[in-house]
Amino acid sequence: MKLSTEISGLKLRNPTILASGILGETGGTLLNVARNGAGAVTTKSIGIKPKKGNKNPTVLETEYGLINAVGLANPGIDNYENEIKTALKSKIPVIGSVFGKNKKEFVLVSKKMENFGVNAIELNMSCPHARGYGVEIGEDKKIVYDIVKNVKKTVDVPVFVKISVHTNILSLAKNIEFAKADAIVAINSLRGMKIDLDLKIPVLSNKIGGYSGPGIKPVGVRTVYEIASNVKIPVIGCGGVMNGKDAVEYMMAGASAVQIGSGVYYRGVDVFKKICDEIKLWMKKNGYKRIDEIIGVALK
Amino acid sequence: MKLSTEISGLKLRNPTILASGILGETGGTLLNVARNGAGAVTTKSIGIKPKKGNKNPTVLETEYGLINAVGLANPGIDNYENEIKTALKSKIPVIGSVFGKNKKEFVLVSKKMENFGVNAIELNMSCPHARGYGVEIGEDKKIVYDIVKNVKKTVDVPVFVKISVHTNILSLAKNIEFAKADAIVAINSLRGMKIDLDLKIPVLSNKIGGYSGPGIKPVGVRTVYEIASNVKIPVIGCGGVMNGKDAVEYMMAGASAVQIGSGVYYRGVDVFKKICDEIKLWMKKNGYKRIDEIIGVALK
Amino acid sequence: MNYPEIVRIAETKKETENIKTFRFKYNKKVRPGQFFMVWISGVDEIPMSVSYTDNFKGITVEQVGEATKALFKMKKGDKIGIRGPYGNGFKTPKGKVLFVAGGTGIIPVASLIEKIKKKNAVVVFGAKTKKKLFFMDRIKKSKLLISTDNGSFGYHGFASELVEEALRKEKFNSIITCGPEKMMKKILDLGIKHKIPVQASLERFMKCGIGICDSCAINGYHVCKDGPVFDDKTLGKMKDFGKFKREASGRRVRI
Amino acid sequence: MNYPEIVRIAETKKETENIKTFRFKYNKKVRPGQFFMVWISGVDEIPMSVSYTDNFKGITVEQVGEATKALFKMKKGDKIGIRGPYGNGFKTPKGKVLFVAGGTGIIPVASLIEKIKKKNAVVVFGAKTKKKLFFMDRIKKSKLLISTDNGSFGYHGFASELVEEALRKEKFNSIITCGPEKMMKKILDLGIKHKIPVQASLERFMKCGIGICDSCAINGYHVCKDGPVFDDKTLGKMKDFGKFKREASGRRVRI
Ligand SMILES: Cc1cc2nc3c(=O)[nH]c(=O)nc-3n(C[C@H](O)[C@H](O)[C@H](O)COP(=O)(O)OP(=O)(O)OC[C@H]3O[C@@H](n4cnc5c(N)ncnc54)[C@H](O)[C@@H]3O)c2cc1C
Ligand SMILES: Cc1cc2nc3c(=O)[nH]c(=O)nc-3n(C[C@H](O)[C@H](O)[C@H](O)COP(=O)(O)OP(=O)(O)OC[C@H]3O[C@@H](n4cnc5c(N)ncnc54)[C@H](O)[C@@H]3O)c2cc1C
Ligand SMILES: Cc1cc2nc3c(=O)[nH]c(=O)nc-3n(C[C@H](O)[C@H](O)[C@H](O)COP(=O)(O)O)c2cc1C
Ligand SMILES: Cc1cc2nc3c(=O)[nH]c(=O)nc-3n(C[C@H](O)[C@H](O)[C@H](O)COP(=O)(O)O)c2cc1C
Ligand code: FES
Ligand code: FES
Repeated sequence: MKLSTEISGLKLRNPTILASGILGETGGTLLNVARNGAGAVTTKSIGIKPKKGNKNPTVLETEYGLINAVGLANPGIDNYENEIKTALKSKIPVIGSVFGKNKKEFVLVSKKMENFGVNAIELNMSCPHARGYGVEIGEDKKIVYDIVKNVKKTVDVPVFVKISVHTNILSLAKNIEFAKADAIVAINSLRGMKIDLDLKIPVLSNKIGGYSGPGIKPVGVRTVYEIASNVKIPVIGCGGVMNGKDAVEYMMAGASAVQIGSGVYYRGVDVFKKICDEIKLWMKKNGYKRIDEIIGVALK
Repeated sequence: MKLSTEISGLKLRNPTILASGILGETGGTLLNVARNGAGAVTTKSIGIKPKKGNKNPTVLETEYGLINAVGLANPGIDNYENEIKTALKSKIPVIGSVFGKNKKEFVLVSKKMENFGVNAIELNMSCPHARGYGVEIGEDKKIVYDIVKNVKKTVDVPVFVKISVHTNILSLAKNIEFAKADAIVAINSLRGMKIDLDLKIPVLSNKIGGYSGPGIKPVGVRTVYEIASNVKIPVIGCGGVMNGKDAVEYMMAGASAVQIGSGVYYRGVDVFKKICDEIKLWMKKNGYKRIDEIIGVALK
Repeated sequence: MNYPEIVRIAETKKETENIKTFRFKYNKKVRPGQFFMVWISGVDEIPMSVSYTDNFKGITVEQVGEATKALFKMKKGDKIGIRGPYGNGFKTPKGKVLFVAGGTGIIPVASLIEKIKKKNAVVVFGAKTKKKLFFMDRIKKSKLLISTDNGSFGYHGFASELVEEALRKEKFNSIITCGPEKMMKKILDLGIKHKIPVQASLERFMKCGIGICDSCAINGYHVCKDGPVFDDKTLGKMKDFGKFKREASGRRVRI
Repeated sequence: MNYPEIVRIAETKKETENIKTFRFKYNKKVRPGQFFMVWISGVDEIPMSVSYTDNFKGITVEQVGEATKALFKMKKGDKIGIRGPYGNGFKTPKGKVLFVAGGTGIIPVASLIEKIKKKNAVVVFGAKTKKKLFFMDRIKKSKLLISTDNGSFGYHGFASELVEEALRKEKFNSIITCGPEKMMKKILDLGIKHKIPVQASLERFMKCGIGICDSCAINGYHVCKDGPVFDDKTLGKMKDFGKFKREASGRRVRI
């Protein structure tokens, strides 16, 4: 059974990738995730300066997923070299997630990430709750195009662009392809809210947060399917991958690999191993030998 | 315990409204829903001509909700008078849902709906899966403004505008308010997909469908909260209302009433009665006497 | 979860020129009178009564249009999607039962007839011609009254005429009918006249099968969920019974 | 579900000038050493060890900043959100146990001390001054060795010095410690030297409390989930133990 896959030259031993922001702030933890079977790991989104993020509550469980507004807390790129160095000991690809307020910040942080040795850069243009970052940037397809193009000019490692659910996903995806990005990651969490009935206020200190986990899978699968039907660059699926079948569903929709975030919460840090085993079992039952035979089969 | 509420002059005995497209195609069924306790009923979205809709499968269950692509099947406005007449026997407000390809169709169907005697019009600008209707219209805030304005000019009954999750929800909502709509209904189902792992194709004949039910509630609550924080016209909440607490959550977020669709599937057609009882219980426990004391309490 | 399970056709059997039975393994418990939503991928998903209700389930299909044609082409080993069973099914009748089936109406009742003691069942079965009779093996242990419209077999005339005669001759505790709606309407009227409880199995255009899309509505009832089997009392309240049905668009049209 | 349950404060008790205990009903089972995430709405949600583990739960809070100050102002009847318990808690030690608590470090161990047979427990408790000693009633049945930094009560010096002495005098099967990390590091070294298993309870900046945000990470371990209690073997692998912690931003800083 061959689980290995490739995304624009980046070779993965299997298609499970740790999603950004879950367990990915520190090098030691990234190493531990690699030990637990991930095909690649993504760091927490890193910006130009240390950022405390929002006050708690920042992460909670809701009925069919998690809701979080960590607020892009991160130690800042200049404090991040050692974390990357530690993570790189894992020998699996380390993807550096980058966020910024504008082109300048994205380019600068990406360049430093590359210098620290990451194997790919992921541009987070889709944080659902941090004002002035994320979704607000990802909304404007011209800005996205501009940032991606400039980061691509600056770094040599593959550049992935992580996007959010967007009213006009196709023109956004096409612009990203046009800007020569190496892959699109879809989707980030959905903008959501949970109100506490007892205290009668939104439970997250930031009020609005990102809704992730099993409840968002149908939206993620649809988004991947639509993007994969319309662009040629690889797509990495994300959103509600809990088990092997979810991963297979995303791959059928056209994903070359999947990212797993909330799954770590629901099934533990060895979710990567578990999902790989489940994928293998499914492949065996269904007569598949190589994972790339599955990728995109549901696209007509 | 006073459950009655009012939306721009439309008086409801309680805040539970049948959402469009669930059990709302025929007059007899609308009557039956009224008998089961709804505060108001919304018809299936009706267009200018009879429309068969998509081939089956059109409605299926998925992990945390339903996924459907009925395809705006409807008998056409000219065959709809008797259904409305039958529904009106219920004595509760009947809301006529209208869809169209353009301003002309929206205006024409709305006018006929009004002539048939509906108590309010709901403009469906958010069908997540029918090409050329729905989301594609709802996307363009200028078109929305234009349609709403013209329908308002033509009819005297209150006009509600039902919208979808939209990247730029606030400017859309403001335009709807500016066009003098009487209320905003949010949200329609999310664009989603389910792929059948066995047959390796999207299970809906239309491939993409609307994802509704409990899994979308955090997105609906967030959208209502954002709209209610930014416009003065009433908001009607919709999306994943399964029980009394869900209804209370939406109302705390600013909804003057809630629509219930998938809840009919999960809890039966008497879901309206059940939810009203649960709201009452909650109010009693928490010392509320009138439902309007709850509306918007979580908006700072 | 109301989601199709993919099964492989294990056996097909030609019943008549344009009626075929498909058997497959599907483990859920089914009562006679319930139905499946049958997914023929790439074509359609259509309601089909369960014609064999044991673990080796069966559906029996008359070829009438696109989906049934596609199904007809399928062979052993091919995959179809099955969800359900849906609907209420027949209440198991007590005492002496008169079954009245018209054409494909025999499909949902055959497995019920098999479950009723021989001496308690009289079956009236009407078809257009002799060639259109099927399932005879399954029902022959009961007392059979056959009619054909052209007289090619049995009584020359309508099944309802045989029913009138049977009701004059014998006392029945229950009538169970399935077939063309105009025929069932006649049977219902006869049942009311003779004060015998009637159960009739209806057909309407179906999409969801689970009581939410309203396409199978008849006067506020849903054939997929409240039915497909209705009793005389409920049928009496349905103004559209025997008169109107609804197209896929929901438009109300004469039957 | 990892979501705060709103409880009303049922009782408050001043322990020292700036330490207060809050009691409330919360029905989940808790082991000594586990903690809650305590939501002070509109302010913050912070980790707090469970100081009373029976059904009438308690937390004991030192006022150090904004959230603890807000909590301090709360009275009987006020609402706080509680989720948890989180973390592993102490393994119930066997044989003779040496407890070593520094300052507020007594909070998570007090309920464990209460559970250990009197003759099996020796408690070393160090505080800055006499006025900062609390929970004395709860631990007094055990053999107590008290130190204060200024000598205002008991031994004048550090708790670790009392520990060295105790280890020389008696044989222990287990050491359990909670307090400033530099102190715990010393105790760990003493434990290793004397070949006595050590359990130490750590603190790190926490957000989720459920092992996904990585803010409480120490060398690949998560204090919220793998800890807060770690044994000597694990502590030995933690290069940052006693040396580095992480700020809210995740930046690694010297302790
Ligand atoms: C509860 C129920 C049980 C049934 N049991 C059987 C059975 O055991 N054997 C059998 O041969 N037929 C049965 N039918 C009828 C069967 O569903 C239709 O013959 C079939 O759907 C025709 O599909 P088609 O594409 O071949 O025909 P089309 O050309 O699409 O249509 C031919 C006719 O079939 C009807 N039809 C099409 N689609 C549907 C649909 N989704 N729901 C209901 N009717 C539809 C149309 O109204 C039309 O009158 C049953 C119908 C219902 C409602
Ligand atoms: C597992 C665990 C158990 C704890 N048990 C107790 C206890 O029983 N009694 C007690 O008084 N204190 C306990 N603490 C420490 C307590 O959480 C902090 O004192 C409190 O969060 C300070 O909040 P503040 O807003 O008042 O102070 P701030 O002004 O915000 O900060 C003061 C100090 O508290 C720390 N702190 C602030 N927020 C957090 C946080 N979310 N997580 C961890 N540390 C934080 C900061 O690092 C800083 O050093 C425990 C901490 C942990 C991790
Ligand atoms: C606690 C938490 C923190 C997150 N932080 C980030 C982040 O810093 N950058 C980012 O691109 N995505 C972030 N995400 C989004 C995830 O990477 C992922 O896109 C989302 O959770 C959907 O996947 P899932 O359903 O597998 O969790 C975060 C998600 C969670 C739950
Ligand atoms: C089967 C089905 C059909 C629907 N048809 C319509 C429709 O015709 N017009 C419309 O505005 N919304 C339609 N909707 C969307 C619902 O009105 C509602 O906005 C959505 O389902 C979210 O609410 P829920 O989670 O309570 O179901 C349909 C939903 C379902 C499940
Ligand atoms: S088929 Fe949808 S309600 Fe019956
Ligand atoms: S507090 Fe989030 S991982 Fe420990």
